[in-house]
Amino acid sequence: MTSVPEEPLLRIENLSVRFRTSNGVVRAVDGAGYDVRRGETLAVVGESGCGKSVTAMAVLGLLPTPPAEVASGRIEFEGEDLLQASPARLREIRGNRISMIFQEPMTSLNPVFTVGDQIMEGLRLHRGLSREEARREASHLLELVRMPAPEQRLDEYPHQLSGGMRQRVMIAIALACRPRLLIADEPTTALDVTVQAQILELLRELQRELGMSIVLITHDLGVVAETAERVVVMYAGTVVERATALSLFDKPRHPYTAGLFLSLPSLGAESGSLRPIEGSVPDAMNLPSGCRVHPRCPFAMPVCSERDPVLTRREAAGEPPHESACFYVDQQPDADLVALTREGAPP
Amino acid sequence: MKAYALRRLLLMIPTFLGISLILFLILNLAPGRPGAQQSGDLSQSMRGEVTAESYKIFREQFHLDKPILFNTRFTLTAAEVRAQVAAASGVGTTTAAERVHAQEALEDLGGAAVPFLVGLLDDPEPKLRDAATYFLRIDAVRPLEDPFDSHPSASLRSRNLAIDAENAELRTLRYVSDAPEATKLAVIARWKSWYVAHHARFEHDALGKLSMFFLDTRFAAYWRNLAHLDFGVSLISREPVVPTLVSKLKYSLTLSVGSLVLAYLIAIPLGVFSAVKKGTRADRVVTLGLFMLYSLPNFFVATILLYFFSTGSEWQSLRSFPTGGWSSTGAAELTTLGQWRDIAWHLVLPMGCMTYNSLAALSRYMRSGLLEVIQADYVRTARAKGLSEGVVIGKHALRNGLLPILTLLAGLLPSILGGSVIIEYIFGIQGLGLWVVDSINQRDYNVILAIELFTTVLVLIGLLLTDLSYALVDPRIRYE
Amino acid sequence: MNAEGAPAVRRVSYFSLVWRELRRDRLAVFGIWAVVVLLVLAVGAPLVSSNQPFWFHDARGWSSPWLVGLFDRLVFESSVDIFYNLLLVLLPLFLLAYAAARRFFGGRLVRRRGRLVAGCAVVFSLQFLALTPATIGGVENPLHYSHPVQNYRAKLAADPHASALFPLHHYGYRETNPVESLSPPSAEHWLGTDQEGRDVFARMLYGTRISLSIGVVAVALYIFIGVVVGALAGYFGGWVDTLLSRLVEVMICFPTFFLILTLAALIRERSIFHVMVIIGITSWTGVARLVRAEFLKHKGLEYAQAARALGIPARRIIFSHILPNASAPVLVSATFGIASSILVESSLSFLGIGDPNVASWGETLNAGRTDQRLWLILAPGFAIFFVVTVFNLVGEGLRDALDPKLRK
Amino acid sequence: MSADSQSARTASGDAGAEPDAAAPLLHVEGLTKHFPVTRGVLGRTVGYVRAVDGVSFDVARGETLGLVGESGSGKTTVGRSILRLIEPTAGHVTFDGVDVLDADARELRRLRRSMQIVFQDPYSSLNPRMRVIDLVGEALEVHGLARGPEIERRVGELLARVGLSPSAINRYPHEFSGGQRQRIGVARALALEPKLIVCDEPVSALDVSIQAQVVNLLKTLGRELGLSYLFIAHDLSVVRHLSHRVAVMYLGEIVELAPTERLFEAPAHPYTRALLSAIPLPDPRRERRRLVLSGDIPSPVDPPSGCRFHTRCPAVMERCKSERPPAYAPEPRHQVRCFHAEGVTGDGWYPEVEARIEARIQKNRAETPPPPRVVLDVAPGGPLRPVEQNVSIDARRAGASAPAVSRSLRKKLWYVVPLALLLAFFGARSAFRRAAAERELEALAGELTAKTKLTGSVPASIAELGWRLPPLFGNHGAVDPWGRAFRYRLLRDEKGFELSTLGPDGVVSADDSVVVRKFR
Repeated sequence: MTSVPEEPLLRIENLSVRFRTSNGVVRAVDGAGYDVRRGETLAVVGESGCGKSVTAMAVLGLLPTPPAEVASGRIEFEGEDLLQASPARLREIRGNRISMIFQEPMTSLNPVFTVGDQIMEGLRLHRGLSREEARREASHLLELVRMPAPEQRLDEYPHQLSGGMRQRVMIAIALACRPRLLIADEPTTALDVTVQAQILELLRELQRELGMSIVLITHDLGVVAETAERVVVMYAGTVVERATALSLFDKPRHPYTAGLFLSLPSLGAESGSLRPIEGSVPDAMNLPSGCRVHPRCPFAMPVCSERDPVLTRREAAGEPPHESACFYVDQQPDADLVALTREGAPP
Repeated sequence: MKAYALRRLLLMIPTFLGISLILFLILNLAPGRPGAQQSGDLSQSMRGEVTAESYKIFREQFHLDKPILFNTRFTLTAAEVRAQVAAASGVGTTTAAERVHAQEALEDLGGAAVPFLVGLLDDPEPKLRDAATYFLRIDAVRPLEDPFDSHPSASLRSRNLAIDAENAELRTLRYVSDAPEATKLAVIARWKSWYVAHHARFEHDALGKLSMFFLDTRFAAYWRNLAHLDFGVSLISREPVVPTLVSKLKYSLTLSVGSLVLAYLIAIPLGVFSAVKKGTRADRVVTLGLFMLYSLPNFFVATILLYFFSTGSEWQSLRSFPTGGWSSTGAAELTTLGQWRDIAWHLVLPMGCMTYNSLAALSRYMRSGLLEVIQADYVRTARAKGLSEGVVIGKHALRNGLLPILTLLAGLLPSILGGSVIIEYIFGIQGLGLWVVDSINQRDYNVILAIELFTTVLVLIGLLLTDLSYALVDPRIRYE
Repeated sequence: MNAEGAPAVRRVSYFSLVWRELRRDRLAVFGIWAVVVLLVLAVGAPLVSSNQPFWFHDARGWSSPWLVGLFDRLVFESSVDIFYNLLLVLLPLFLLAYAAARRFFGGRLVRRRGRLVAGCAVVFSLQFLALTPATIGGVENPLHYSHPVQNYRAKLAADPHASALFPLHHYGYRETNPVESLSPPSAEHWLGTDQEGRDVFARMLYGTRISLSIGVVAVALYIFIGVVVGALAGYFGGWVDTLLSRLVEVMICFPTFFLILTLAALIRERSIFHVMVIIGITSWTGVARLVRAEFLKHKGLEYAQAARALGIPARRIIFSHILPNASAPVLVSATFGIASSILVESSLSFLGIGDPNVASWGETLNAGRTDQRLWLILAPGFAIFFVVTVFNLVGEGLRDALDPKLRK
Repeated sequence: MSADSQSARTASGDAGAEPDAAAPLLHVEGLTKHFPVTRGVLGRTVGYVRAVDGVSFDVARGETLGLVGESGSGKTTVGRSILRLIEPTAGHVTFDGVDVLDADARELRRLRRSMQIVFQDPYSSLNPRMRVIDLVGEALEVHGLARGPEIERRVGELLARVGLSPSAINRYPHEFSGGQRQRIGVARALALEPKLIVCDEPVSALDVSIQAQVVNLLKTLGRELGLSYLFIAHDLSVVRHLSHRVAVMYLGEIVELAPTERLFEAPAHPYTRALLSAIPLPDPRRERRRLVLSGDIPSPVDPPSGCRFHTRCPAVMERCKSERPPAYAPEPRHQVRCFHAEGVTGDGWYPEVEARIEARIQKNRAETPPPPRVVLDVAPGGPLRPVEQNVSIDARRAGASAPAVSRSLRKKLWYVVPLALLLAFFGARSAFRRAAAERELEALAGELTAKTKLTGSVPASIAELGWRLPPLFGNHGAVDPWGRAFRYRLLRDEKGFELSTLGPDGVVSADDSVVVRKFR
């Protein structure tokens, strides 16, 4: 890795996770890895089944071990490899040093316990607060996440709150012990656009106030552009591109990322007819050989199906790092993939 | 929450009415005549006057003489009665069965036939006259007013005395068929004079007819009894049904509710164990074992247990439990505590048979319910908070896992009460189950009716309690 | 631009998918095989044990009392037996005809195979319906020869140069022999005899017929009622739903066993068909609630809405769209239902309220209880346990195979 | 408006160059749908979910009308009501000159042939038990348009048209991917050659790359077959790509209806502006002034009075709270349901409306400053403490002081008290009965001792006495060795008064007080 002023908060290297199912082994994550720096928002983007959530769950050791199995890799958090950490140590970190919020606000809160109980649980476990202290702290937390009438909310049940409010409660639970890292797995996908804007705004403000790093997992490139400083693009269990948001959107260096941009009927650019990526997401049971994208890639070359591409640096000198794993770009580093894809350029 | 409970209570009433209606229909429309076995010797065999009358009283007592739904007796005509009397007295070619049938029909008519019978008194055909007087003696007699009332009021007692006196006097107005003509005419004259004195009782105005049409039927009598919870008297033991029912209730309830509670106490930990340890060998063993229990018929297990473990078994060492019954004979002089132990000692085998059956069903549902809940999102959130596996399963998953088990309780209640029949039959415990089997064999309708209504009410209450407890456990329902 | 992503493998129908899942569950496969064995035993019972020899040769020539006895009301009094005996004779013929038809028509049958199988099934059930009245009703014996039931064993012993071939176990299940009552298992009577001297092994064997018929017919009856009530209540909703749900609620409150007891006891001449009908009309509520819930769920799903949008009539939506999807849980509850119906029937006959002149296991068990004879307890007890376990195993396997996640 | 999208729009209309403005294919007038909410004992209707409240719009032949709005806006209900999959409460829907709502069953079936629907969820919109040939072909059979081999041919054709290989005919839905299933859904809709297809969020459940494939498919089919679409979605970028005109719905009402480019370039209604500004754009460089609405979407059970958006509208006026704004039409094909658009016409209307709204927003911000945000000390590890001790916070917290009996205790009392009462009742009752038994026993013992002296034969007297004893608790019905039914066993206590069967080893105590036998 390039010489970076200080150690990244979280470093995932060459992580592979397999699921043993009744009809075969599913290679959900195959040698993926990325870094998260302190106070930074990193976006992990990719279509369904690309392994973005599995990677995040592996960090906290939340993968159910009977079917799932971490085949290889290192997950270093503040100098400690979480994959080797004991279950007790992992439990100390979860909700305390690293917290996670999920996609479905409707089902992520326990319907039979009050909001207050569920917030206080984390506080009393990790910081040993008494019931009264925890209750006061919980009401402050609800104020922190801009919840109206926090005191009264503590005694309400999840089914009495709207989607946006429940997501705020989830954030309050996650931030109870001021974690260093918040992993948000598609936090706003299930919310309406106007409520999504509020939650994203809240996350940005909290990041400034609490100085924590955020890993934002999403499939919406708009959300990536608006919140993330750095972006990781994943496809079928592997990382195909890593870069800062600005350089990624200016000039994507991987055909798949370019294809994603072109399939977006975005508001800004004139629409014309879209140039979708052919075929459908590969079946995790029998993944294509070599570069996973090659069956759907207009730039595919024979070598693409034989060997696995390696993440190599593409940025000009002095620019922040921008890596992508593609043989075609190895040969034509300056090719404007977006324009070429749009005209249906020959490989 | 209150509205929810009130709504459930109100809903219970139509259900209860529906049940009693179905029961009434089953009991009355089923082939085989009510009280047949009991009165078998009375109706079919010799038709002596004494037996005929006691059979009539018996039928009146249990409203068996009234038509089922609508009483059209006031439309009777003299011709019809004459034909019945003719058939009953063997005039013309009538088979024995038809004669008996006619006799019963005439007895059923009761008061309604009296005016026409009196009319037949001076019929030219002598046989008809004799038959008319014979039937007059039976039909003119009025039944006492609720004879089994244990604390009769003074007025009731006096009325009954008057009825009894009149009946006694009427019973004397008879003569043997070959009696001299003079005594016959004397008796007929006295009947006529009696009728002249009391004919008002047999004429009915329009309103009287209307009320007879609806109220003087088995259906109406049934609902009237139901209204003030008077389940009448057992056809066999002549004892009022309700007190015996209450006394027997404690046996059946202990067995069924006791075994249900026991089953829950064992099934929940078992279900949690096999859900948490899913896939391991232990889980497979437990599931298979429970599966075997689920398929073992309870009467087979009971017989086997009795064969081997009861005092009657040949295996000396295994003799450790009584062969049945509720408590040993000399239990009276034990201390209260001693009695509890004695009863418990008697109940080990029966409770065992009752419990293992519902145990298997319960733990299977507990396991699948819990497995579903363990995959829920909020369990994952709980883990993400850093809670220990024990707290995650024990606090978060278990509480939600228990919800489906409650609804299962509602499903189990009817089958548990049913199940106790066999166990009581085998272990000879004098509970409701055994009583039902006996009364069914002897066609003791009042008892069958009372027990089924009672158990249905128990089940209804059970259902209501389950629903209310459901609302207690699950906040989402509380605010419905 | 066609996205031929789907594997061009042979046509995978929904049921073959379920079968593939089911085959993986060893216990369920054992269950299915056991059911097949039970069926064969039930149908072929006379082949194994009957007091009529296959053929009997004596001075007056050859005769086959066994074949004649099959349809002689004096030998097999209950019409269930007559039906199974018919099955014993007609089934081989039917299988031969089917095999020949397949070979003769050959390939072209692929598309119409479904219709062919359905056709045979219809013909076959017509047979059953046509014959039931004949067997239950008046017609003594369709083959019209009836010579009195003779004790061929005695005749054989008496006449030195007569010869006969007896089935393996030469005792009928209804043959009483007070002399040998309550004798323990012996070479003669493999499982001993009950208090009236009847052979217990024969009763166990013929008992499979009773259990299977009770299970299948009672379940078929209450599945039919349950599905109709559930479908109407679920699909139409409104007052239809409230009315039917009240009815279901009323029926559920009954302690079913009490109700069955009452109905069974009130019928004077109880026959096995009465027991079937009684169990049928008292236990349909479970299926009704199940089907109603499925219909409520599926009615709202988008494929049902799409069908309505296509102008497909309600009748067709109910029966050809929603019902197949709702049939999975019904199938599962049917298999469990067969097991519980058998349990109920044997409890009834245990209490002495079943059909007296039929070889019901419950009755033998009760005899075992009163006379405290171990083999009289173990034999029927184990038989009931085995049959009930087998059906429960199949039910359990089916439920896992038909798991909703498969239907995705 | 760049040339490219302009050409795209006209291109899409080549079946009819401009959407035929003459007679609209579909005319919807005052469409309303209220779902009754029942509660209480008899399930009385206590209120209505006013999902759709007076929606009116037209769809011309070959035109695609986009219908956008957030959850609870009623857009799905509008789609389903037009096809009478849901029976609307009021309003008129005329399709191709035929009144849909009053159509009887036969007429409705004929209408079904020309109006079809494509659903959102690829997995639940296809019957898992039917093969593709039945899924797509059944409609042909039911309407008698084809039979036997003819169906197979037509279905093969339809599959090819939506980009699937004809060999898919005999396959089951579970053998296809999400995108392919949506294509089957489209093929099914095309089977009866409809004129209008209601697309209810057809691509929301798909991945971005697959989404684009289906969007292109719908667009080309619309152009080739001259279809009209009612395209319902919450993702505005997809709607912009396909629709000629767009209607924005909020809580059951259409707040703005305009040609696509006009709406996206010049949104007149404050809600549309907020909606457009809330959509994240995939362009990190564009810094856009964000109009973030406060609060959540109100519940449709009791929508706010007057203009339904007034509770969240930054440019709210007094009038908005009480009066319901009509649909003004500052431009022929542009409707805005907002008082700010009142009385403006002519081509310069938009800047005028924009200025009014902007002025109002500033005025509101000045008049009601947003509530002071609580700034908390978030030092890691330490407890959260409000940094500025400003009055409003403490006042608010002081006001809501802890209730007299803390809530959890109150929850416990709920079942502790009745339990205590129950125990007290039984305790008292048994104590009372014990005392009565004691008194009774004292009197009887005296009488018995006297009698023993007289008759000298203990058993007879006890038996005789036993008969009169009160029915105290303890069990009855034991038969004593002498065959006499001895009915009662009285209560025992330290004095050893226990009158019961005189067993063989029973003895009457020397001092004639009746001590029969200590308990075993």
